[in-house]
Amino acid sequence: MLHTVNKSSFERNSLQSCLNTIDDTSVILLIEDGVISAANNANSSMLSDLATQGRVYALQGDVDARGISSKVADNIKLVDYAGFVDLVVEHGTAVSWV
Amino acid sequence: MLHTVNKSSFERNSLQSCLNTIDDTSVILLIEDGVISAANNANSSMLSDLATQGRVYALQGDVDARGISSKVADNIKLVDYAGFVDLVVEHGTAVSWV
Amino acid sequence: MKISIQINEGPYQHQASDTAYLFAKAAIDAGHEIFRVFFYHDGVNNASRFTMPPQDDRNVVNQWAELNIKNASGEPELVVCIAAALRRGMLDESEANKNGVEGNNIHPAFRISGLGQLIEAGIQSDRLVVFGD
Amino acid sequence: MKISIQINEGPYQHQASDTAYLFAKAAIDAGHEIFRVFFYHDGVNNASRFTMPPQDDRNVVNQWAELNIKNASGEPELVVCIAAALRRGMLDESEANKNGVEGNNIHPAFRISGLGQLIEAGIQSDRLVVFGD
Amino acid sequence: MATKKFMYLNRKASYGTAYAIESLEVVLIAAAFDQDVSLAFIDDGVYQIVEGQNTDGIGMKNFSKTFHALGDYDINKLYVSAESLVERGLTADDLMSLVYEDEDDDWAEKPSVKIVSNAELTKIMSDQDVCLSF
Amino acid sequence: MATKKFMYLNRKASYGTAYAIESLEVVLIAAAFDQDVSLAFIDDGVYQIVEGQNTDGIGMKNFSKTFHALGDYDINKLYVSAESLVERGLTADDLMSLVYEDEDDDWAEKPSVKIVSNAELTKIMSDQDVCLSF
Repeated sequence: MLHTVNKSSFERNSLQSCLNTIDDTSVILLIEDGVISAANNANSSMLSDLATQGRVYALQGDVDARGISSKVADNIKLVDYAGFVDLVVEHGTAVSWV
Repeated sequence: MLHTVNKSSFERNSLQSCLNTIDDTSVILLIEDGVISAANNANSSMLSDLATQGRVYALQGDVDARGISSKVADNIKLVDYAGFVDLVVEHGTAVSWV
Repeated sequence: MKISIQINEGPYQHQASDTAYLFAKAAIDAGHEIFRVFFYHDGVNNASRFTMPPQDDRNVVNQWAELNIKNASGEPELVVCIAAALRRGMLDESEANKNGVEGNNIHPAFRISGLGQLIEAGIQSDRLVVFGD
Repeated sequence: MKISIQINEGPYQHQASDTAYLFAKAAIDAGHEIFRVFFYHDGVNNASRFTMPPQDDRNVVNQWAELNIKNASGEPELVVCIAAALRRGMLDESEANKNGVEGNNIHPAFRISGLGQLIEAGIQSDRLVVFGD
Repeated sequence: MATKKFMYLNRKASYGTAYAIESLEVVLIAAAFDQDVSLAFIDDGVYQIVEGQNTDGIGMKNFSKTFHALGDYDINKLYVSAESLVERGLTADDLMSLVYEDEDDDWAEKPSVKIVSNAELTKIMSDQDVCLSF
Repeated sequence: MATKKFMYLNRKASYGTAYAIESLEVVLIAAAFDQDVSLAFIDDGVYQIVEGQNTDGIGMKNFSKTFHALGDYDINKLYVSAESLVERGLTADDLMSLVYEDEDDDWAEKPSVKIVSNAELTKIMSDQDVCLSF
């Protein structure tokens, strides 16, 4: 499955909720304000394990818009909208943590 | 000052943000989904000190709508919309943690 | 007391407008004056005369209209931010004509104006209360 | 692949519609089919032909219209939920007539229909992606 | 028409926003399509099915009774996160008693609500074809 | 007209929602009213004034440069929560250099951004007459 998270983990509980129910093969794509969780910050540990496993992506355009491209945590992969489409195609059911 | 919080402390960080900057004389009014924080639950400790000081209110209509009227924590005072108006009148500047 | 209100969200999606309405009504009932209600962000969508809720539901737009909040000159003090309104498809007759659009959707109990009206409400009122998401 | 999209928020207030548009465009560019875009909740506000953004900003409504997403019969597959639309003041000509309202605001690149269209999109498409608040 | 597994993901309380009521409206329509339907109530979504909601004070429609209709439409898989309940100081007794009649068991009345752990919910979600989020 | 203390409370990042840009639009109009204006950036609101925003990839207007205009309108009290910055792994160096010319000090260029603790912010907020939240 592909899980998309579009809100900051500082503002909302959606990333935590996603992590509570994600299975061992699914991946996460951070979009919109969700990319705030891609930066090195006090919440980074939430995603570090999954990132090490290569299972965390972030939308490049949203990262750049928020001025945090130099701060993206290790092992988080940046994708463009074409990459977003590829993730949807490759990972089966899409779950949005809106 | 009167601080209004309209979101659940489980979903958002707005109640915590309010608590981070509230002064010693201000009061909090929980409205809309904010009343979820008026019930006895895992987040109750956030408000218990202020409630003991008589500085936490919750909008009765919103409490009733969410079916949690029997669960309201000790010392939280229930008000109706007329009570909401009185709080705005009595406490000076109104700050909304939307 | 003179009280003004800012509403940041549209009807039905968020409770903001419902709460603000019940607050305004209670304030009026208690003898206070609602100086102005300023609709900003998606709040502008509260002013649509096209709104057709189901029979068994409240009509948020009409509720506001029925409060009949006007100033001494008889102008409505339900004020819709023009900049926020245009980008969200809320037009009165004058803006529709200016933009060459056929039709308009602002309810006559509301008027379109600039953001200065919000600042002015803050200055002129004893209290300003914000309702939002 | 056949991909459908659900959009829960209106234009300009939330990024949802912008992201969904760029996603849909990228999917089409990659040779996929956008089977249907279903506008629900405040998402119905994306279909307003009254929308007049500032000159230097994108026009979210026209962007969708220009994607020209249609089915084999030539009907638009930008579908606006009728129940959500009516309570939020989004009307096409037929609904305006039914409700005795003068005027309408649905852009002709969109069509109003029932919630069944969302379920059907889920059944007929290989993927359904939701964009919201 | 193919049968797919549809999951309706409900994470928000009723009344504060329209997601809850408009999610339920979709579910009721979905019943006509003869698909496999599951509802998940997690986070503040669990408040949607708390017993004793009374909206007289807020001028909004109390639609909570409509959940009772789901059983009649063969929608009887309502999964509630146990962890979300505990965090919110709620128990099974606080939830509405939602039931359906099991046609495979002589129309015996059975509960539609199942309280499940996040681990169980993970498995249920992994099995879905379509997830509609509200 | 009376002079009041107006506080603009910014708690959300730009682009994900319109609150940031539409808050800035109010502030620019407010300048014409000759009131005492303060802006607070707390929580994800601090991202509004991070240096180096580039919106080419998302098709939205990059309005961050507009913050530089505030100084010209005598809006020069931009308070940023120190705790919010630290939590987000940001420092003063990550923020745009926003300045104004101090007419009481021979038009010397001075910083408009002040990083303050939540305790200091509490005092500043307690002093306000009107608080507009975005």
